Amino acid sequence: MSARVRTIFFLCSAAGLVAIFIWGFLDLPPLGDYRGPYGNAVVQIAVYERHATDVVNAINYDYRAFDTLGEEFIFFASVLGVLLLFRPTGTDDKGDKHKTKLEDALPISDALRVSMQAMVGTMIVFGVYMVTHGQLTPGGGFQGGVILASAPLVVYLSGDVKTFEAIIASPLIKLAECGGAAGYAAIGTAALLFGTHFLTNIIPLGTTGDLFSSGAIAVISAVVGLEITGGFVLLMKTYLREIVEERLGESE
Amino acid sequence: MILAYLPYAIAAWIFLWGLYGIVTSKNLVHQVVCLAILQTSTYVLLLAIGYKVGGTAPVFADIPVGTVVVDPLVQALMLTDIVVEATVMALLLSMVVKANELAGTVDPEELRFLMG
Amino acid sequence: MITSIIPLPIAIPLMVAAFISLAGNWIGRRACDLLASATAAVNVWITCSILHGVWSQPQVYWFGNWWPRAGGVVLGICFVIDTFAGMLAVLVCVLTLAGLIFSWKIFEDTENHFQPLMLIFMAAMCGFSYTGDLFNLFVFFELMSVSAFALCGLKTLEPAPLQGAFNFAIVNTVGAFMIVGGIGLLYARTGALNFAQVGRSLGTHADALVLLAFLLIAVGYMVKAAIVPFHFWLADAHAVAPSPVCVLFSGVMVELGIYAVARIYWTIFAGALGVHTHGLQSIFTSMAAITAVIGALMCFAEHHLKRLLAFSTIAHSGLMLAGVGLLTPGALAGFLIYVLSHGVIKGGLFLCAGIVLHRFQRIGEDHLHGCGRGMWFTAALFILGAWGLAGAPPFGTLFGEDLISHGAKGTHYSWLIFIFLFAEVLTSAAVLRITFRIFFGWGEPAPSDKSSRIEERAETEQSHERVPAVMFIPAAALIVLGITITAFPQIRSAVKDGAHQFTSQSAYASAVLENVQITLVRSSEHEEVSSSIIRSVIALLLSFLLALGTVFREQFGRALNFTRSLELGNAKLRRAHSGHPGDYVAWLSFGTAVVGGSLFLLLH
Amino acid sequence: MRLLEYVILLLVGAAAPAVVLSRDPKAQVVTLSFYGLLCALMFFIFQAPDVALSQITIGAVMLPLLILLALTKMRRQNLRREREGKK
Repeated sequence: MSARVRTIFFLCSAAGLVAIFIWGFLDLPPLGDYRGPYGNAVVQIAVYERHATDVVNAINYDYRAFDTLGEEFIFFASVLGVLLLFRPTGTDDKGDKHKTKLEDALPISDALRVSMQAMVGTMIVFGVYMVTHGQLTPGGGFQGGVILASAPLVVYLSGDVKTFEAIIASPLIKLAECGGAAGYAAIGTAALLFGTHFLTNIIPLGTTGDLFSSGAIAVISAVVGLEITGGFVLLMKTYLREIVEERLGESE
Repeated sequence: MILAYLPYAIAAWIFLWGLYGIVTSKNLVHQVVCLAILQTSTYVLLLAIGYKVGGTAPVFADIPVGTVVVDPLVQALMLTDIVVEATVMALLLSMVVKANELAGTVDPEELRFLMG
Repeated sequence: MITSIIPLPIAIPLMVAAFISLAGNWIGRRACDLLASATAAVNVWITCSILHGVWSQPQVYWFGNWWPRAGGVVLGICFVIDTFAGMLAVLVCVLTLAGLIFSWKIFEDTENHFQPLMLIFMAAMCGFSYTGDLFNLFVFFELMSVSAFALCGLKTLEPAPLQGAFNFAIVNTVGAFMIVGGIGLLYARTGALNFAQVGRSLGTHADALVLLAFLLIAVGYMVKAAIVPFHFWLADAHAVAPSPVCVLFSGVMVELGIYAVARIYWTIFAGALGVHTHGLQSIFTSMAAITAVIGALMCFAEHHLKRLLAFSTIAHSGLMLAGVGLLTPGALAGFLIYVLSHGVIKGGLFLCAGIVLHRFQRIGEDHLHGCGRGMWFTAALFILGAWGLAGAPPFGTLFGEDLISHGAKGTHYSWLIFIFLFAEVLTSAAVLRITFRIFFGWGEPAPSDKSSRIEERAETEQSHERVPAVMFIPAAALIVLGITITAFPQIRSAVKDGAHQFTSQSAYASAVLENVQITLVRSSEHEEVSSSIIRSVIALLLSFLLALGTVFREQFGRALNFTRSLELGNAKLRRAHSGHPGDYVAWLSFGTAVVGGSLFLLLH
Repeated sequence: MRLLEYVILLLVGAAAPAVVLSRDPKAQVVTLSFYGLLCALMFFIFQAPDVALSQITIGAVMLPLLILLALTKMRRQNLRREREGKK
């Protein structure tokens, strides 16, 4: 189809879709009129049953933890896919040139550098707080993990390339990603060994509102945080590595 | 009363714009972004479905149990949805970058390796 | 059976995948291959024991021990495993095992990312078959899709695989978002996500909202099922994906899309849409017929081996949609039997195509003319595969097609039988045609074809003199399995009983929500396949004649000129498969609008 | 309070076409990031702080960043190709 035919073809179909949508949506309950039993039931009992104050995370990491297991592996598979697509093909020379080029790349002022380095600390504290307080306040392994993962990037932007390289080259990153993913599945399987169902919360629930409360929710939040941190750092590493290689190719 | 259906209309509106963007796109990166826009229509829909008049956030850290809160389940679903979005986008973008490296273009009109 | 093995087919592959991904470089390529194949083999064993456990009594498994609350409110997620789900999971694991073994000798440069992705893919498809929860179904759908996208773009040395994977990902992701929308609408109405609970609270009342939800969810899964006009991605993805991955795509992933439509319909919408059975039947069967015809025509017009097989999958997926869309238990049983036997046969054929690619580094029929002389065993597999695609005895497809045709006669859709015959003759003849040309070197070379020049960079470094045993054995084993399936009439009777229970919404709901044991209705239908045998023999004869006529058309002159136009295909139809993701999404919206329009017109 | 809900919905509704219609990917990164922030604001207003946090980190930061990295990479690829073409 030519571009014009395609647009016209689409607009005609879209007109049909609009009619169908209007027809169907008019039967929806109006905004603010939530009736369903699921939400009403879970907000009544989640705090008592799970000793978690953030009900969203109680659902995510306990009532429907199996969904989140799938979700974490969607992320894991996607990182694997990116690594697979960007796998080095042929021979490429890496080495000391690498570092100098990275440093050349980012001429920034000292003031900016210092403030960015200060930011890294804040980010790490904030990220860890989020990962560990998922059961209590908004946030959790996923959100905290993304914040933690952006800390190395800020290190890179601040020009501290040595630290950045040390972070991204570390096997710990891969370990965090794979360990986090496998850990989630292992927590689920551990429940089987205790004679109960997969992903049952078998860890003592503690006192509501405490840091170490709500049992497996906190543990799962932590492993998810590990996996997400590792995964996003791997993603950025993959993207940045190719940019560096391109840059090397350019200078030669 | 018609205002109470506004969020659903916005969801359908964003959905159709996303589709329009994908259909008319001349750049694969643009197409991927349009897919991300398309996805936000599901956020708006889910958010509106779980909303309760006068409800607060379903976090009982500072409020007593029994307060009227909005539905937490749709929020859990949206969290999953956001992760899915981020990961699919990362994968799609890497495909685009790789395609550009090999084919030298990101215009779908020029990428015609699969026909007939 | 101990119930605690139920989550293992998902948990074990996921953990092993994470381990291989972490330690792959230390333990080496061979160890990774062995570990992955062993995991798949263990999964075959576990899913078989699960199937054995649910043979007479479906099992419900509640994750996190969250049983339904009083009043039938479900907070957790459950697996509901019946014979249908159990058999599909076994098929998934068997095909993955075959694919993994086949891949031992190829992919030298994938840095051990291939095996974990295959394992995740397998776990996702097992979970997809087992689950009893709307959103969990979507999560496994996405897990399946993401690993499939990555596997599809595996060969990154040329642009075509990336384009194929990109088209695949765009179209399927749009479909996935439609599913989320549909789930949201159902949740707005019922406040539940569990199939049984949603179905029960929908009751028997169908308004526009329920129809829209059904439309969005059904279209979303039909995108995966490659039903025309949502099928465009499939040929692109299959043409470029590595052969062991194609086995999973064609053998079971596409079929799972149709299975999801069936599952959703029978557990959620059957009550609400029950009064409109006739309208639904006509919508489903017309889509099925169009899919079968277009798939078959395109299949015969292709000269790229894998694209040809991909279009044959589209044609057969039309046939399978008819099995579901006739909305009778008998046809549904036919659907499952057809899926099982088609899955192994098509899987075997794709592995054979992989063998050809491994030997000659080429995949276009026109380049390969006469190349395969002497590869008699592979040629035999191709012919057997074509035999199976025609639905002829002794292959299991015969029984599947017989049941579907029987259902079509019973519901006054007898014309479907001719569509089936047409699709089977053309797809089977296409496979025979390539066999005659490539392995026997008969007739003239095929007309050269633009699409057959999609340069398949081979999966191995150079062409090979011999076919390794690890490639030949899985291919042969799969084809032989397609025959062995017929040797066990117990399977067929279990499927028929299972179909009765699959289609009983109330029994399903009380099994899930009240933990009531389902008593299986023993169906007393006798197998009467003699009329089908006659028809299938005719189909086989016709396809042999058509293939021979195409190959030798020069010798026979004008009378066979129609084979040339069949072989070249309809130019407009072929141009519609443009490889442009914008076109595909435009077709997707068009299809949604048309299906939605007819749903609303016929049911209101 | 209700007014605020409608205003933010309309803003998101207006921003979506703006992102779609900014055809140049570089400009689109900016609009997308802004759109992501608007969405996060909408989640806050509709009492979904968990989702809002995810949206800020993903929709407004990570995704635009990934797109920027991808664009940089592609620009370098094209530059190199041009130079090789000249040789």
